[in-house]
Amino acid sequence: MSLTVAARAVFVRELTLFARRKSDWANPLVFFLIVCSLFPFAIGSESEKLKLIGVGAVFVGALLAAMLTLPRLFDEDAKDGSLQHILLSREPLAALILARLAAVSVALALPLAIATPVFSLFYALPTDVALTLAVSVFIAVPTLVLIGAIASALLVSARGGAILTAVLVLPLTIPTLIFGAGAALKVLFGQSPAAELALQAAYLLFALALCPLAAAAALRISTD
Amino acid sequence: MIWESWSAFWSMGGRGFFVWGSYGALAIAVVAELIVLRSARKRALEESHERSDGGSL
Amino acid sequence: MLELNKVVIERGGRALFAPLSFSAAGGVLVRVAGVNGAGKTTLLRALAGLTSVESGTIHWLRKVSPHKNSRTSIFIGHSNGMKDALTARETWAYNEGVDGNFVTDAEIEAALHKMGVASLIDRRVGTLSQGQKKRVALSRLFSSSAANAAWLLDEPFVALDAATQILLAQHVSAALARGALVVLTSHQAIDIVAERVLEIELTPWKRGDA
Amino acid sequence: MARTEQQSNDRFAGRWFWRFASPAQFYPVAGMIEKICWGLALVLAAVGLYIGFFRAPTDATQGEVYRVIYIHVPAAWMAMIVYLAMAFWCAIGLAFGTRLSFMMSHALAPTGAIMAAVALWTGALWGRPTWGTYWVWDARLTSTLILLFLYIGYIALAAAFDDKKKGDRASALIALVGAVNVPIIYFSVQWWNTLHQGASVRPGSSSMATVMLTAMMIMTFAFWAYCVAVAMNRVRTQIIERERGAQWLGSGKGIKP
Repeated sequence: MSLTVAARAVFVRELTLFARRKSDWANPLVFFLIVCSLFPFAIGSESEKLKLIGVGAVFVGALLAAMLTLPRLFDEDAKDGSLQHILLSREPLAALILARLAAVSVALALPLAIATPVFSLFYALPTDVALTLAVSVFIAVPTLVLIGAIASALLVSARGGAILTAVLVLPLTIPTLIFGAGAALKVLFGQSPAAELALQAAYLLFALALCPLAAAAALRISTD
Repeated sequence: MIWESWSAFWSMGGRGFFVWGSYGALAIAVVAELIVLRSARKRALEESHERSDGGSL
Repeated sequence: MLELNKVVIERGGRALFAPLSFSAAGGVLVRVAGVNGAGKTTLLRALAGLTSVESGTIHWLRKVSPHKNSRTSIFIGHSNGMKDALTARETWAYNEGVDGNFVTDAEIEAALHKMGVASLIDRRVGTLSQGQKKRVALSRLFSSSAANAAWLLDEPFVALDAATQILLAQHVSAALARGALVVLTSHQAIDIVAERVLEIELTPWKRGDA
Repeated sequence: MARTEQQSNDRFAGRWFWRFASPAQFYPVAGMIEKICWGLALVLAAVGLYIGFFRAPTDATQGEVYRVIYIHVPAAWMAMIVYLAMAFWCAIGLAFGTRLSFMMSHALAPTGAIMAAVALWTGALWGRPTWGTYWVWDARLTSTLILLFLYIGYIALAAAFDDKKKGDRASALIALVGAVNVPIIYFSVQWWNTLHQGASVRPGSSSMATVMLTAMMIMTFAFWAYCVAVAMNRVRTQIIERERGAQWLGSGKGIKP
């Protein structure tokens, strides 16, 4: 029983912080918008060329936007000392981290996924492609948050910051990138995205199983 | 010995640049690594001597 | 009851202080003294379980407390460990909730009242002054889960005005009187009424201190 | 708190013996292994290259440029094997906390990264005459590229910590997370590759004459011996550096250079 109380406390706190601090989810959205709008300037505006680039540009834009919140995960709490509460809690650290990452994922994946079809308009993507892309972004963001949590936990007391987090995290998100963007490309070519979405979801579940444990171990290591 | 002459060997059937470019890169990597290894070892030894004859903390 | 046996803590490959051994029962005020950087804060963090020791042992021997999930020790560090965007009430709910304890509003108000900041319960922590933040942080000492906990206070009197320092000193004396163990680091000479005081001096590590 | 309830340090006491005994004792052993492997590497490389260049015939389709395979494939294989060895030592280090294991993984990482880089470089130089472009998004080349990223991540993370002990364990954890992900990355790159290009011509997949194969195998062992020798050398250097720290803690064990 007390674990549900603890998990709920962490979840509620995270969502309250997101609600109170608009910039936590607004910044990633603005960044996502800007990244999506950059490519047409580089590629030219004929819709045929843009359509092909669009899927990759939008998906990578969403991934990078989600990367912005990773430093905020543990670094900030370590600096203002509030990290000690989860470290000292009697409840398993991995469960508390999972509750926290769930809240961050929901608060981040929703706005980004909703924005995806809108920003896809830059690339004249057909609606079914844009909607598939929204689904794959909705799966990709939690995956990235889960993997990013490990790097962010490791870097709590290290120099390096955002760049090093990206170096550690992005290679590990390649599977979700391949399957996520692949799903939308399949729809673009009129095929069913089922296989790709299933594989992407499988990778998310794999991350869901392992990352909280690894992040808990990482926190124990870096805050020791 | 399947090469008629040394020049045929170096030209590698016209692909000498690519073959020797690859082997050259490997050679450079190995030599560079050896140099780094030796200098790291020398520095560690010097510091360790400094530390042990330095004595007092 | 706390027992340390030849404890050595390393930071960046260097031992912070000479191997430390002492034991202190409930009701004892342990004053940890040492120059800046001697490792006072790190020692407290190790007692709280936030840091592991390089060698030696730290034993907390606790009589079984009636309250199921009560804490062994409660650590109030330099940084208050509170989020500016949350209110005092929400901070309290989180701090206790994370440990699995459900806390009532009445309990929060009572604890805040002890430090004289009950009126700030719904104010965002970000809008409070340093002194007020410290007092909200210190109010956690009076949570039901910390009833039998040892107090680990790192520079608690910093940022407090004179009246509040006296108030806190009285609370510490009261805690000692009811048998709680208090471990305190402070540069300020605040006299706290206590029957048994244990002065611990953290001396730098010297070669050969195996 | 469970952690402080009995924070007796048997976990640390148990390690006390390991930490001070094994690095100092391992030092001469590493020296011996290193010497043997240097000899092995030189001999095997000489034999392998001789057979590769002077015994193996010209390839029917690719002419002479295929001879790059004698270093391209061994380098790619070693990049993978060294990463697995690194992850193995990281797991041992995290499980038992012995510093020697972390020294081994730190010793292996740079060599593994070089192997991956050499594999990519030689792959590019081979690709140019064969497929007309320096970079081919072939499944194995791409996976080696990602492996290089994992190496860089490990090395960068190890360097980001002032506290060596923390750096060891943090980099060990990211190496393990990477190792767990390698098969998934290989699979997803494979899937992605067949999605876009269909089965591209694999370097070296054309049926190879046995003499070419033997040359390549000999070169692989030469590379393996080289990696072990370099790793042993780095471990010895680290032992000197870190044991200096141990002397300072009063372990009193003299280290002969």
